Amino acid sequence: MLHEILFLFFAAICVGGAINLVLQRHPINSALSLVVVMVSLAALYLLLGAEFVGAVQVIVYAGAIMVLFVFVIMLLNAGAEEQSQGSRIALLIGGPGVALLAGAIMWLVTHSDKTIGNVVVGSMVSTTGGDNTHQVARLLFKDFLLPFEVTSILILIAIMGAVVLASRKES
Amino acid sequence: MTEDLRLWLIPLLPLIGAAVNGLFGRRFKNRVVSAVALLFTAASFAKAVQAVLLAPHIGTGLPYQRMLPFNWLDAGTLHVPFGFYLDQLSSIMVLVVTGVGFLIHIYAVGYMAHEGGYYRFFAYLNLFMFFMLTLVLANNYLLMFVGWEGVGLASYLLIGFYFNKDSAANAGKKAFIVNRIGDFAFLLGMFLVIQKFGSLNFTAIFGLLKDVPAEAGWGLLTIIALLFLFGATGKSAQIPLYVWLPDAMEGPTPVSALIHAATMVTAGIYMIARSSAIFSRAPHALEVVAIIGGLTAIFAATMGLAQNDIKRVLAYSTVSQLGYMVMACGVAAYAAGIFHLMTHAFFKALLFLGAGSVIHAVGGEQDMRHMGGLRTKIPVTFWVMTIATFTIAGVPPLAGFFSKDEILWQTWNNSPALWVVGFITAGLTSFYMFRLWFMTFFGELRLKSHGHDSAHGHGSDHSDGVHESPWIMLAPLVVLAVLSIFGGLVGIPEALGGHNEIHHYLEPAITAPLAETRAGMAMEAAEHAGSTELAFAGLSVAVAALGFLMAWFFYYKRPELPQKVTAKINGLYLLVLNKYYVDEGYDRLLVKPLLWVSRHVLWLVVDQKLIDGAVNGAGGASQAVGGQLRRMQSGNLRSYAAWVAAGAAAVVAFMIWRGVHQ
Amino acid sequence: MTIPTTYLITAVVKIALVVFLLMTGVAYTTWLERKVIGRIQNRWGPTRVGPFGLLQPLADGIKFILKEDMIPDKVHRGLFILAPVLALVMSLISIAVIPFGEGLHVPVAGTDTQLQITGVNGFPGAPHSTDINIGLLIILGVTSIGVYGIALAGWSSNSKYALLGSLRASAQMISYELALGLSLVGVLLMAGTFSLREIVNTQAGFWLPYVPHWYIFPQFIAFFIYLMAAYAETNRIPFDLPEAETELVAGYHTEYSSMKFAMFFMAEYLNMITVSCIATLLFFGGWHGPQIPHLPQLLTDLLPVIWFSAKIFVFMFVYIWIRGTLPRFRYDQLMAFGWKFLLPLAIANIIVTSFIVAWRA
Amino acid sequence: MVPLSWYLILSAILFCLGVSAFLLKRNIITIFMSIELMLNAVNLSFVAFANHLGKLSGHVFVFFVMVVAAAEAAVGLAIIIAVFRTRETLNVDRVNLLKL
Repeated sequence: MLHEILFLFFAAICVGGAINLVLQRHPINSALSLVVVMVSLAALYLLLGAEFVGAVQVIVYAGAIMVLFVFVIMLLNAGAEEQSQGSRIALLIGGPGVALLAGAIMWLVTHSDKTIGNVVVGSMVSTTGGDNTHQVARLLFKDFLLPFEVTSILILIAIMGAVVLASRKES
Repeated sequence: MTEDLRLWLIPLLPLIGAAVNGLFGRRFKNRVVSAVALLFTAASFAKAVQAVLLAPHIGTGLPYQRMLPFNWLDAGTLHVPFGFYLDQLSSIMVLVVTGVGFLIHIYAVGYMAHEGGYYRFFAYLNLFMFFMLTLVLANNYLLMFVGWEGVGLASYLLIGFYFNKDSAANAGKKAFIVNRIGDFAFLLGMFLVIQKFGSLNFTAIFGLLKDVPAEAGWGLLTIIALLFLFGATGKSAQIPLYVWLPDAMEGPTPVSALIHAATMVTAGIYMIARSSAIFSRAPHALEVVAIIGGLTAIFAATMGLAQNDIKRVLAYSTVSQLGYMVMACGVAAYAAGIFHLMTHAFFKALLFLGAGSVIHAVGGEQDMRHMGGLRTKIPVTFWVMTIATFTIAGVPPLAGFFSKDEILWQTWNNSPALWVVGFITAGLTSFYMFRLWFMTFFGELRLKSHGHDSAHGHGSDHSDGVHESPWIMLAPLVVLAVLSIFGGLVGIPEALGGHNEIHHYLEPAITAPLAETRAGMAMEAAEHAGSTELAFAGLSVAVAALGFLMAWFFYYKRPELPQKVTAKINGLYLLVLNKYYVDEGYDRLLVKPLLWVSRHVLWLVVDQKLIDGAVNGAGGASQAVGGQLRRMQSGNLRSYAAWVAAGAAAVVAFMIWRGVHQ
Repeated sequence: MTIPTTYLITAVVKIALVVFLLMTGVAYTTWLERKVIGRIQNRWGPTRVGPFGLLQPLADGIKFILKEDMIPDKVHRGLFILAPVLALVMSLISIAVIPFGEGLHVPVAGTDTQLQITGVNGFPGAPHSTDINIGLLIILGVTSIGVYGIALAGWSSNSKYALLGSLRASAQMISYELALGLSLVGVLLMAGTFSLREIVNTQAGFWLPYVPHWYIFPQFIAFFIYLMAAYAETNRIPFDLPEAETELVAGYHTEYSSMKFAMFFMAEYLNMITVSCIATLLFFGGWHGPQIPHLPQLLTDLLPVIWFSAKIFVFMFVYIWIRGTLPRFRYDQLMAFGWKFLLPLAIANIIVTSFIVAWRA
Repeated sequence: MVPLSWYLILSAILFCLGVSAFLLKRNIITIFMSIELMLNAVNLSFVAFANHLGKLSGHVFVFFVMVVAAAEAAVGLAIIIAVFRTRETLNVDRVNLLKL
């Protein structure tokens, strides 16, 4: 019971935030609504027993990435966007595309509803012992070690790229 | 004592040397370069000795075989492993290659001291060692072919070492192309082998052949054998593909000694001996082999008569000696062939190095007409050359005598006609060798003002008179001299009270010809008939002596005579001098037409019209299509996004639809 | 009274209590600060209001409340109001997971309870865990959200000083959050848990007879890094560039007055307290301290809390002390210090620690 | 008991909202944010499935997605800044040189 209520509550916040993101014309409002979405997603992760993911979601997404966005918005002092009609295709093709996409996924989910069951509220039953965080760590540093290292290299490259791109070239 | 001999170390070590010198040599001092080269070659030699000594006592003894954990080639059912194979045959080869190679490395240190591209030279030399050892130690034809091609490459690089000299570059190209022709045949032969045996592994093939009778007619085996033979003619400079070897003398003398006398050119003989199982079952092929060998021997010998360039004389004598070996294989006396191969490696290397020392002494002069009287000037060189000359001329008890005599004897038992050829060749050999000897070391010094257009970059720095070479060059000569004196002792035939050890040593590695073939019967005959053999030995000594006397008469007693004689038989002389116009003939028959076809057909028609047309057409078509498609590229990010979204939707929808309808 | 109700009531009581105590703490931190700074600068500090000016904070509070609350034109109204609230709320929330002591027997309800808002136990059917197992992460997350308060404040008030201030603030906070987080990893590696309560419990006992089992000793480098980063996070001297009066009036809260300003003010001091709490919990053994025999039950239960607050007090004092002594960094120096010195140092510390831990295991 | 499909539907909704935001917004920063929204939607279904299947690898994937998102944000924003410097605008309709 409690689970449903909480889920519906945060889901409502998520969708509201997302819609607000679309409707708002000023980027900073969109950004803040996106932050809201992310935080409530973190709450949903907690419901799904992924407390570590939830925490990281808040710290990394809401706390770092979105701050970066806000920071850039402030830096470029971006005003409200103008409603230019640059591309008709965006509506002519994209609109039906999105509708079709949404419809397809919904249909799929709802029709395979019987086969897929429920989610377990709260923390998962640990198979290998240790709580969620320990297990995730074990996975991350044992089974997924190589991808992990690769991503670290990716990050490194990204940092360098960002520095190179953003640095003003005096010459 | 470990189970695993780590044979792969033997080729690997020179490769490392080559890599080090090739990559970093430019920055090294010459001293370092030579240290690296020598070190790795010596290590490889030591390793080879150890392997040869240990192999018989390991596991099942010889043949010793080990695969590396990874394959060289995996194609469907065909798996060619990276395997190394050591039996009596390859033992001898590997010892000769590493040993002589090492000596020649030492020599080269002294000889190339003043050359540019010092590090390049040694990198190539080590590279050659690597490939040669791969060739010798391979346990299957493909890996052998790898080495085969590799030595071709190395010899190309080394012949063209003075790449800024046109003649050198051309000679390199010539050698490379001519070899390709032979290699092509070898390759075809390999394909047939795969098609017949489904494997390239020696042991596998020989195992399958064990109880196959000899082919009466021209069966698949015969064809394979002939293709292999043709490959061998390329590498071992036999008719019709011998033309590259004389020109190969453009390379530095150590190269000529190592590659074009001692080791690489013997690859063909090695290959034939290695394939003895196949050849012995293809009598017709064997006959062809024998005939080609004999013809080459005598042809080359006659050409050698008229040459004046000291190295060219040696080159032709090399060709003819190789002819001997091939002939030996042709009469199924593989052991004799290998035996001669070994001794030849010693004394021919010695001859070349000696010649190098002479050239070095007279400041790059290679024309014997401008030498002479060097006997006193460079005593050590003189003495070693003397030994070598007597050895090759077949004077007992020097090495050459035994090996050559063995071959002649086996030939006689097989076909007297060939024996005659070989016999004459022996005479010619001793004649032109002594001619060389007299012209170079006796009479008075006919030296021009030398140091000009020297084949080596170091003419100027000792244009002051003739001088003996440094000891680093002489030491290897002495060692080789000793070898060519006593090298023959391993093969003294029974008839002369020896045991012909090498023959018995090689027996297990070489499948003796089947009894029913002629060669087989000859073998039977050869076993007993000591007295006749003795007689033949006497004959060959005699002919050698005859050659000596003629040379003495013409070039020492009456030096002016040759001109008269040549003037009298001018046509024949010119014919011989110009090597029977074989090169010109090839030029007319093959090269020119080929060029014409490639220019007027392949280039102007096929390439320009067809291929370019197709390419341009494709380009134009795509351009046209793109011109239409670019309309989609509005350059607006959101439009692209729309397309992507629509596409994604389409994919998802399609997948769902598929999922539903099945 | 059914047990969940007891639980709820105790929770509410705890919240009220903690908030009250914190506010008072904040108030008297300001008093303390003014006093100590005064002494450092050889002045008296507040003396007029009450004995030793003890009532000064009260007066300030009243002043804040009664002042006119003006909102300039041309500000982004919603965010202008949201910002201080966000700042204050976030700094309050982060207190929620901090354990002040072991546990306490509540005579009235006849139950035990954790001295921690989110601590739960004492009645059947409650989750086994007496503490949320990612307490530290929650604090980090919440503080990282707190950045928005400052950033938005600066941006929404549509004034260059404020904007510059908040740009500086957010940049500085993002940069130093990395060093802060990484400096804690060392301790986490040794403790092997995110639960603050368990971290503290691992520090119980002694190594040598008199050296307590605190992480400050093995992790002193981490502690140093943490302290620096924490000062930067709370925008305190020597890292107070976002509100450097001499450079940009008052930084991000230039345009704010009365209660909204007070909120920022309180948020800052609350953050100081939070930070000190974390330092105490992670490096100084939390509430552990010498036990004093034969005291009444309630006191023995409260003794840990006293130790805890004592340690926090020390940190607050150091804060003020440093403010009284150190000058301010230049901005590039600040960034260089954060990125080029603290961050690599923290990473090195992590590597060394993990090696040691792995070797011990 | 909440059925898994709820989470999936929610994630689908969020994703589609992200897509439509991408299509509708003109401000390049907002568009970039809509990408983040889509990523988050995907993450949600990852976590939901992880819970449903009792396999934590889903979480690991979420981490990877976050890492990629972080890298993307860093580079992307840098690019946006660079674009803004040259074109003086954030409107994608005015930044349309992405063609032959």
